[in-house]
Amino acid sequence: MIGLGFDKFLSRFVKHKAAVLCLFFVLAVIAGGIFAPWLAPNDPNKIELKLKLLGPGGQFPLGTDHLGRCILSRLLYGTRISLGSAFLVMSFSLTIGTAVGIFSAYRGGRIDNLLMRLCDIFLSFPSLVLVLVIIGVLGSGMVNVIIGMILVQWLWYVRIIRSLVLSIKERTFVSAAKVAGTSDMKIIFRHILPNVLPQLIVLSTLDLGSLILHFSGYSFLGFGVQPPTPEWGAMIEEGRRFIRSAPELMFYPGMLITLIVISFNLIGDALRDVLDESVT
Amino acid sequence: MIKEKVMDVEGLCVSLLHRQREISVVRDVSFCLEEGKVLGLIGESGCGKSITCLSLLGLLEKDRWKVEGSVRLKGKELPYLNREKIRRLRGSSVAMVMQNPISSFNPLLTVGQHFTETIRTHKEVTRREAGQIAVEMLLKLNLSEPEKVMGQYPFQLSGGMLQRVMIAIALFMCPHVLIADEPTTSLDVTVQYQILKELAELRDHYRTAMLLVSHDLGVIAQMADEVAVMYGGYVVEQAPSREIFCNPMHPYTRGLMKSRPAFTKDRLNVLEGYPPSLMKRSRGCPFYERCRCARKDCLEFDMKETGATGGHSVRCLLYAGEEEVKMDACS
Amino acid sequence: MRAYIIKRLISLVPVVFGITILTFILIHMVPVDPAHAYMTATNTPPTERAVAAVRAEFGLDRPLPEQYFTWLGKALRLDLGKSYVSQEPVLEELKHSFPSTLLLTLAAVGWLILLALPLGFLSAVFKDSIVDHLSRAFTFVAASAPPFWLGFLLIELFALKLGLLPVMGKGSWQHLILPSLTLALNYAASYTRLLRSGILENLKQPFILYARARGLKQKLVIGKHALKNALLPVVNAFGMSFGYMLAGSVIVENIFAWPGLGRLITESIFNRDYPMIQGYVALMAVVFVLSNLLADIASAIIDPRIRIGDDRVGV
Amino acid sequence: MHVLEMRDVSRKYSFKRYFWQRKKVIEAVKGVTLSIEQGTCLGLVGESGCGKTTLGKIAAGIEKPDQGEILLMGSSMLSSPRSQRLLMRKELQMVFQDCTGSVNPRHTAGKVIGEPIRNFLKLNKDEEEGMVEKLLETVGLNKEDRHKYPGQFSGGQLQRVCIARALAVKPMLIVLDEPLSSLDVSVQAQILNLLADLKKEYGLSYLFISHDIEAVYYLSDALAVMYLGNVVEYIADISMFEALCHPYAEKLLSSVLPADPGKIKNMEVKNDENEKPGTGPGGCSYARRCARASARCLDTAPGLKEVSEKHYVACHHY
Repeated sequence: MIGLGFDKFLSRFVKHKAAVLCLFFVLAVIAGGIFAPWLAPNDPNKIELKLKLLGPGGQFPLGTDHLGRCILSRLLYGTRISLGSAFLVMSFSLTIGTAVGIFSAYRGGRIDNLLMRLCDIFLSFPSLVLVLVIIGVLGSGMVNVIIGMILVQWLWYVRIIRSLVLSIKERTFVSAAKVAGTSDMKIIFRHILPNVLPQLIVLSTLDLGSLILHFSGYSFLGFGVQPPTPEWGAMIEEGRRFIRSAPELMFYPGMLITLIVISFNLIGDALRDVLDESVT
Repeated sequence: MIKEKVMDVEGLCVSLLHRQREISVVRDVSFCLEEGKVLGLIGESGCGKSITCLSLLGLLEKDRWKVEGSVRLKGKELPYLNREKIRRLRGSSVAMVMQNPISSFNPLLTVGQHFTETIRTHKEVTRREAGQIAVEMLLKLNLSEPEKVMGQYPFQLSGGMLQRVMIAIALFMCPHVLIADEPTTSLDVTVQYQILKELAELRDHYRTAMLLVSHDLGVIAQMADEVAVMYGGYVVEQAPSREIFCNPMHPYTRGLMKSRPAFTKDRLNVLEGYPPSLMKRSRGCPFYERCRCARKDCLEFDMKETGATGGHSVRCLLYAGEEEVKMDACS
Repeated sequence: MRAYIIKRLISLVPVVFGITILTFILIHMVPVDPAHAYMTATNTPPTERAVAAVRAEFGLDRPLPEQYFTWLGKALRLDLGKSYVSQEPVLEELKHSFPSTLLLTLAAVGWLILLALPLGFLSAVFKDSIVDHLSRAFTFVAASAPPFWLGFLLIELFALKLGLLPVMGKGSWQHLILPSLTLALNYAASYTRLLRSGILENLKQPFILYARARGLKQKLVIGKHALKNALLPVVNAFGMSFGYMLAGSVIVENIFAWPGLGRLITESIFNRDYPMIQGYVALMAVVFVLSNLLADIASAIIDPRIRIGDDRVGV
Repeated sequence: MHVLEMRDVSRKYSFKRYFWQRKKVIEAVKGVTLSIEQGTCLGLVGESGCGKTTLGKIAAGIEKPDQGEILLMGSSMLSSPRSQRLLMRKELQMVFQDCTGSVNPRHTAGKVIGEPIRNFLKLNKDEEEGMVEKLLETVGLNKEDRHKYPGQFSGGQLQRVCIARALAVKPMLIVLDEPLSSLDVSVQAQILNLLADLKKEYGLSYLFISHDIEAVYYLSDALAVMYLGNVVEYIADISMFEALCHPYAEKLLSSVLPADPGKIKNMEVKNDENEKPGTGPGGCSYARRCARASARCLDTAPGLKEVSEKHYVACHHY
């Protein structure tokens, strides 16, 4: 359907060494998150004041934080929330945005216009503030942050997908399909979607990176995850007071976020090159 | 009096460096441009005619293209390796007119700015003087209000108008050589004739030698004194214009002449097959698959010039042998 | 040109109203009654009678649209009501802390221009050279690292280890360097990439080939033709980014204890201080709309097609 | 019997790039009345911006005209019930100008050609495959090309795939919108021959739109010349070609450069530019460029008048 055999896709993707490396790294982190209960050496929330601020080694591979909790275990469990929420927000906004974007772009007319005005209002407004307002209204907590982000992000997808669909809708093979008697619905699924999908995959991969950053930003401000649940942004916030004595408290989660986001960006760029080539 | 040779191209070979492979695009092309004369270069897509123009101007980047062979302008070898020297020649001694005028102008600058920046690159003049030179030059192209045109942006002018400005920019330094890469292809038929007429008049006035590239036989017949036919990177046939139209020798030239529906109703005698793509360069004669009188040894043919009688050279095995050539076999 | 600006202004008015209406609805969708929020903020006992009194005082019992229009009427006369927490008029609070946030954002814009323009330009001109690889590494890290984490790294390095710059707080211009850099790093990375790909894309265009064919110097070909075209998307994107940076200062102010709007809005959100939130959002909307307008005007100056419009219509 | 009749068709485009700019209204097609006989080819000649492509799209039913009526075999395309319109859709196919753009890059050639078959004819899988293979051979490609993607074809081959797609459901009329202009000279000749053979073999009728008069002369039986949105001259029989007398038609003919150095043209040329479409005043749209323009031409637009049997001209001088 994508017009490119999966094996051809793989053979081209392998050429991008960096992207393959990042892919393994991302998969490793995801696996760490999923199998956290088995992999994590200790219980992430068990407080042992005696053992606070231990260096790495021994029972605590990465040492302990100011409450004696094992950093490595908290990082592994934190993956579930940080990555999980980013995936959740991305997938929800992607599906809603794609559905609305494709139909409004293809149908055109008043609905399309109305939607664009709505997009203008939402998107010409800093998402951070809107999410803050929503959190302020619904109260902090992870679910509210996710809802807040979805409310803002799906419109970003609508605008992007609408422009993609419009560019394809103008192309001659769509009118050729009309002449050949294909119904609107079939045109959307058989002609427009396959040509939009590649760019969509690239966009959502790149978007994942920025969502992780935003999400950790909110929990850093204390709106997202409430202590003691482990989350990368929150861990950086907790570690900020010990910047002099135990800088690694902040270093590990920050570095992990950076590496994950770099990986998503690299994979996104590589996908863009591979999927573009497929057409020429 | 013999015409003085302005530009002499000997054995020009250009190859594209693509993924550690060298794909030869222009192969052993030789021709010379005489003062006040027009050499017409005919060819279809992928035959290397545009690349030939760009290589003469030294516009091919060194890391992606390999250019060999000698190109002499007024007896002096063109310094392609010295970027600064060749840049100074471009636009002053060797000028170019592009195919699609609308996309050749920067949409954010006015037409006048394009003209004056070129003038000020080649002449030490103030902005005002450059403006005057430009207006005088545009008047030569019988443009009604040059000042108004100078102040307008490219998207406000029609293709024909922009092409006239391009010709003015090309000829204001009285260059020795003018290279025109399909100047009228993107214009309407009615405008095409006017542009060609003005180009011919101005060229006569400035005595410039001209290389006119086109895929339209009508334009070549109208303008060219000498004609070269390119196919698969080679100049397969070269002769004075009247000679090549009356008795084309190479099978490709003959096929090309017949495939134009010049107000006839009877079935066209068609060249089967498709022009070879740039990437797939086979051994021997590139016209082998499409040629009706192709023979086994055409594949080994090293494309040397064969029959060269009285300025009419051709590269085809048909004319290498002694025996009488059977014209009808491949007409 | 003037007509264009006026029309553009008119078109932005509905956007501002849209945003304020949106916030108003959001606030009033809340399960918690604003009166209770006020009571808790001023920790007076929420007795039946006191709540009714507060509702009457703030006019909360009247239907929602009416409340919005009263708020709007007063807002147009710059009276944004009183903050629950500090009892000060919202406008004063905003007036007090907005300048320092604006200063921070403008300094960040300064960093942006200082970093993104040269880096983007050089990495495009010297493609695949050392400069290009270095700038790409910088853009990847700066674009991917969480801004607040970067902030702490900067503090660790410049303030604590080297002791060159003050750690936090507002004072002389040295205090401004680190926070504005932290705020700008993320955007500097994406603008470097945007400018670089813009220039490289434009270098493939036919008008660059024609410029070279006319014998123009390489400096002119890239510096004038390619750069000017590449700046168009950068200016357009900047209209949006200025607003995002202004909002993004919330985090940076939190790290560097910078007395700006950021801290004000975080506290008012914790305390459910609705008039303050509403005022903040209105201010942000106006600033956002103005920065978009400036970006549009700048792109109209650069691109005549926006200013004059396409005369030659391809049928 | 007319296959297709267009009565007083007109179409306007209101164009506004940015909402703050003045609304520009372009009259692409102004009151065109044309009809195509069964089994014949009507050539439509004109320069860029004369509205011939828009007229082609209206004829093919992709665009709706603002005014006017289109009849396919006598029944109206616009006002008849949905079910009947679907049947009409089958009888009217189109071949487009940029062959690479008119084929979905992610579908194989077989799927492209099979699309109309799947929509109109209820065939099972291998019947459809057989038909696609037969079609590929009739347009001069080989059977195995079915599995190739558009990226693996040359321009000429892609245009043959498009012709096969148009031919698949045996339509009564095929609209050919500049089918040759993106192809090489030698390939153009092949496509012209192919179209001529198909017309004879299947008794097809064509609406052949092009700016290349020589190609139109070769394929068409009747000819209409368009300028800035209206038909300025129409001859029902191509053999009356020499009788073309409208000033614009003459200019178009004289601008064609013969491929013969013996007949080099030396015409006196007024430096006139084809104006921007849709800006003409009330009178004849060609008035400002016409050498013989009189006062009457400037104020009243001439209608199409029958000058002689099967020959109509829109000019005050005839």
